[in-house]
Amino acid sequence: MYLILEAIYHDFKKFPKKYANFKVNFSNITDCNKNQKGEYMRKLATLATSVALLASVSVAKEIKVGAVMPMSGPLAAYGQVTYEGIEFAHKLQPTLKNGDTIKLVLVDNKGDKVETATATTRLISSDKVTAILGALTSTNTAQTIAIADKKKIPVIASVATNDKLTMKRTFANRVCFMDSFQGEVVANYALKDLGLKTAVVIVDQAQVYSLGLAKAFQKAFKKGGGKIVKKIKITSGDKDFKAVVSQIKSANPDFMFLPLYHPEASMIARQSKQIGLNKPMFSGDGVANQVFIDLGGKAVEGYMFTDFFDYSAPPTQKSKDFIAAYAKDTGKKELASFTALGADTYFLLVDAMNRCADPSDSICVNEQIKATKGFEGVSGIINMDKSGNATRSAVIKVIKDGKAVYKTTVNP
Amino acid sequence: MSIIIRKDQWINLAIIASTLWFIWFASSHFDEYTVRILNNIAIFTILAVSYNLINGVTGQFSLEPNGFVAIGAYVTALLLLDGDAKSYQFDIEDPYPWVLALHANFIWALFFAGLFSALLALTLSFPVFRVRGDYLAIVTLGFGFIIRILAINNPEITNGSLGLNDIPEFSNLYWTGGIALLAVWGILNIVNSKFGRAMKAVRDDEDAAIAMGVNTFKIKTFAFCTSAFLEGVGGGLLAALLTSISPDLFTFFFTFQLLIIIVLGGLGSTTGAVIGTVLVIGGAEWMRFLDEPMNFGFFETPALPGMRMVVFSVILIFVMLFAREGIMGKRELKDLFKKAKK
Amino acid sequence: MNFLEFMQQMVNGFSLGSMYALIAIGYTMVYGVLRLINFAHGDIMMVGAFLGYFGMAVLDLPFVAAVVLSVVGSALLGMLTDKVAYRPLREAPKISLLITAIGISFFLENIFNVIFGGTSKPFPVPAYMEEIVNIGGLTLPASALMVPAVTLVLLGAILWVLYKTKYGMAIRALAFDVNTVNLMGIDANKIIMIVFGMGSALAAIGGIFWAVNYPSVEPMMGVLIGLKAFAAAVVGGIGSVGGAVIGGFIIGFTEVVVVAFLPEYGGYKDAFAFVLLILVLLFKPTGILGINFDKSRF
Amino acid sequence: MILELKNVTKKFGGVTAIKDTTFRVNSKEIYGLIGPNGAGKTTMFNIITGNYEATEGDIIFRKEPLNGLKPHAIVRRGIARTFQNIRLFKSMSVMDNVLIGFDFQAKYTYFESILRFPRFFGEEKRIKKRAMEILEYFKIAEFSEQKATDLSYGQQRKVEIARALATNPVMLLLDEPAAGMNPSETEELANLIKSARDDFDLTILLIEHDMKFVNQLCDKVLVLDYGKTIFEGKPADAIRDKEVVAAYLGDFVSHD
Repeated sequence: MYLILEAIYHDFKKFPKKYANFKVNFSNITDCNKNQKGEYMRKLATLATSVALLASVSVAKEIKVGAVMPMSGPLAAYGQVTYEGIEFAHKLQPTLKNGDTIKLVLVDNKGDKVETATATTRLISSDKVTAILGALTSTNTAQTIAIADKKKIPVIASVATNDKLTMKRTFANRVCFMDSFQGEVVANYALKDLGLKTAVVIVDQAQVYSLGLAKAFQKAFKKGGGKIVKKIKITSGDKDFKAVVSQIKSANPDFMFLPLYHPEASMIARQSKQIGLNKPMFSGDGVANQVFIDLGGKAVEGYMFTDFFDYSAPPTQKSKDFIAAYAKDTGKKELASFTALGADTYFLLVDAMNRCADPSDSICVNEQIKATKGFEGVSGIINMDKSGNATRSAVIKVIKDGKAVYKTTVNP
Repeated sequence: MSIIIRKDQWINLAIIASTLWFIWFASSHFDEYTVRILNNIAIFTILAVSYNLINGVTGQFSLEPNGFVAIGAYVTALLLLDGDAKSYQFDIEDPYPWVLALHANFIWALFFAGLFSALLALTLSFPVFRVRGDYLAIVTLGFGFIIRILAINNPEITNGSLGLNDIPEFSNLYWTGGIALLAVWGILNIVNSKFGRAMKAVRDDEDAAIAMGVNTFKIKTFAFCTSAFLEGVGGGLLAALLTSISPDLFTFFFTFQLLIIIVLGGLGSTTGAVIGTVLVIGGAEWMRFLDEPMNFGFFETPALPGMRMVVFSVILIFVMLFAREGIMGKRELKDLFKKAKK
Repeated sequence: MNFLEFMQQMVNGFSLGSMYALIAIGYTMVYGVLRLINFAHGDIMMVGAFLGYFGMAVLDLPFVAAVVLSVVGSALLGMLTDKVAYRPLREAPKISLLITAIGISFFLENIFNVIFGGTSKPFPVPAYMEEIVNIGGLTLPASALMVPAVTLVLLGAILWVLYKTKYGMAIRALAFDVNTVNLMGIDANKIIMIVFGMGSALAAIGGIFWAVNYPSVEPMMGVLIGLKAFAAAVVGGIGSVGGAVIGGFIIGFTEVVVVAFLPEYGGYKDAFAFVLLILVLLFKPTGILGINFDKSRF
Repeated sequence: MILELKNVTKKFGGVTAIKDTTFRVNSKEIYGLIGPNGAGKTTMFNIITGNYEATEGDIIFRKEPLNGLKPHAIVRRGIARTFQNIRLFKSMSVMDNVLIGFDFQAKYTYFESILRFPRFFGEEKRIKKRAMEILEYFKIAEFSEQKATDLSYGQQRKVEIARALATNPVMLLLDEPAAGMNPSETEELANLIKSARDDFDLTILLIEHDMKFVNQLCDKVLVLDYGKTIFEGKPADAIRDKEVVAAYLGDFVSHD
């Protein structure tokens, strides 16, 4: 029994040790420092740090950054698009200001929690990464954060929008906006700009994203004087919404708010048109992709949604450059929002690392991430706050002639 | 009972002692990544040996583990989290007052996790074992599905698809390994008793078993409830290991993985289930290379995410077609040594 | 809720029910001859839908040709799974068969996931099927009428084959006793193959209908539909083709009724099929038109 | 009298498998149930053992009705059976096969077996000893650790009978015990059944085609044809009965 286990243990050992690991682990020493272990330790730490600084001037180090992404399984499509951004950003900027190189370590989590936990632990304990990017969905990101927070390793989430994610956590950060902001944007835009006063909300019970967005929207819409005439619960994977759209038709709202992902939203749009329900429809960033337009066909003409970013209206110089480089490299001009946000997690991390004396000091990196102000990202200007949330603008798009067209930008 | 310890008891004691020593050695010497994988192996050992009891030993094909593991995980999580931690988490709906009031220590939480699962199994066994065999598969598959739907649609209890976070991290190798050891011991004790013999008889020929006076309904129900109990406990350990659970963890993939484990190890062999767990849980980490681009020297394949799952299903089919008995067949590790002596 | 709306829902239920029925027939026939819950059946349906998509979107075939491609391809695939995965296990314990069935199901899902990717593909629905028909105030897409109509025609054809042809008789006989079939001078394996072919062809049509009504195809689409169709087959009485159709309509109508009249329970829509299944097992284990296999086997 | 069937009728759908049959088996008797194929003999067994429920009529065993009892409960009242085609537990050893017969006689609970209470060891020891005695009686003790299905056909028959005896029955139902055996094996089996009756205090009800075997063994026979009783009495008389001969001849003509 023991022999078998030991054999397997060695097998695992080989795995992360592919790359020579000559980095001193400073986070431990700073740890001691924080814990007030006495004058002696503090002195030692200072000594070690200064030695490290000297070393960093003379020899460029390799700093590892982990990425946990669903590259297979049901979420693979989103994971791949996001990682593309991280990877490309790394390609553009593989070194830090002080000459240290960054090594990306990607681990697939299959979109599964157990694997996310294993992957995160591996990145921290075997690969000794300084920071972790990703985990995509809110539930898996929560899993990554739960482990990383205890180990004092900063996590930067790209698209996990759930409000609760960063609460009570020190090492959790994100570059996307929160559900509550997006919900407000839609509610205010519908009320003030479009003058729509009554709404039906369709919420996907199985998606954290949908629940959070629906809640935020309802709150903001009611506050602004609007009225929710009906709230309908669905579950992702549903295809048949004939009964749902019939109900909406009889409720006769000014517009429909569908905080859903593209498969369900497109089916609802199609089936609404079939029974002659032609009310304006509005979604969040869950439908911000070409597949939605392909699936919806003619039925999604005039469909509106919020997004982080639009490649046709690059918000910063950095996005212009990134899009140009991306187009040159891949031949694709259309940069997906998820790719842009993936890239921003990386750029933001590098920016924070550059401001640290020792870029592999996780605690300093985390502090610097939270201190980021006015950062020019690919997806727009990002301001981070103390709790690790990003304050940033949203764009509103409308589908016209089978294309998502930029309509306006909403600033917080 | 005599003081003199028989030879096979010495061997058992030696196995237990070396396992305990290994647990101690691993938790003090290995890095956290390895320890986490060992934790996963221990938890999946509990699940695999109990799943094997109903599927392999009793021959009743069921697809329930994801359901009972989910129940165990939720019960444990709700009992371990205190009122404050809960009321702060619930985001979709306000929790019921009784949900906030639930609280227990780790041992009781695990016990109730198992008990709750076992009681549900008992309820299910009435419709299912009224008719023979096959329906169990589809009903249990549906059951796992219903559990997920319930977890999603009752945010007052489960916090919906957001799941429960910040569960105190009680699980460590001593807990998981210790309970795995107990589970394997208990299951082997069942298998080597009149109940185990009756379970195998039900698998081999149910009519003949009835003709021997075996109450097959009772035997099947025993096996099913025992499985459910341990799966509930395993779910509880998993929740306290991950510290965060949500409905998307308990999909059919979970069950599928266990099915591969017990088929590979040898349906009906408890030690086979243990070996299967080590191979599959360990191997899944090792097989990560399948998802990555492969270089055969003269030709490079592109990255094929998901290839791992294809390979897993092919392994399952091949084992069934060409090596139906799996690694251990229906034998136990002990039997191999017996043969070797002859 | 007015009468018109009620009628609208009934049409929806009828259309949904006939799709379940088409898929349930395959389950019930395979169960009849092999006593096997063919877990891969739902995925054969998915393959059918994908072949239809492939025919139209990639090969640029007209709709009817794509349907033929899909039906023939799925039937061959169904027979192939029998030959490769089930036939070598005829004498093996039933549990081995069930496990290979799960294996095949998982294999099909994952191989399509690797080849086509996990994202939904838009199914190119022919324009005439999307046309809105107006009957006495009811607005319906043409497909909502075509699906039940084609189902009824196919059902007639199946019943004719089962009751009027030599092979149909053999299929029915096989449901009771393998020996009788051998006495009739027919190879039981051939009959089983025909059953797989027929069942898979119907599943393919069900899959295409599904894709026409909800125009997206993805590798996991067969899982839930397949499970519900099996539940339908059990509710109707497994082994009975008529029962499968009745069961399909019951499940279809239940779902529509739940969402339409009890919207607060909409989240439980998918669970109803299984609750119904458990209730049937409790009170009438053989289903509505069921055959008691336990006794006939003894 | 130990077993009595009163006006038993069994219908499957429209087919009447057994029609209004009445007979009595006395204590310690070897009673034969004969008749051509499809006469309803095995159906009769299945009614007695509770696998089928009689459409009409009563089954009285030791003065108590068996109607409505579950098959395993009937075994526990003292009726054991063997099967026409041997049905041993194929993954289990000869010993374990026989031990299954002691299932309801070993007095320990599920929890006692999980936690290995002393009672578990005591009971296991007791039933293993008894099982060994039965195996020795049938002279198959030397195979006790072998897989049951690895034994020769004749020995498998013995294991099956031994297994049935392990349930400690008052009455034993044998379904074509001599089928597929050569004359010398048949001879041995007949002697074994006879001595077992005496040594285990059994009443035996058996189905058999081999008339020589029946003649040698049975005290009394019941001849069935298409579910109807056509004769009851001494086996020697049965062979001379016109109706019986007609039924059998018809059977020979149509089947063999």
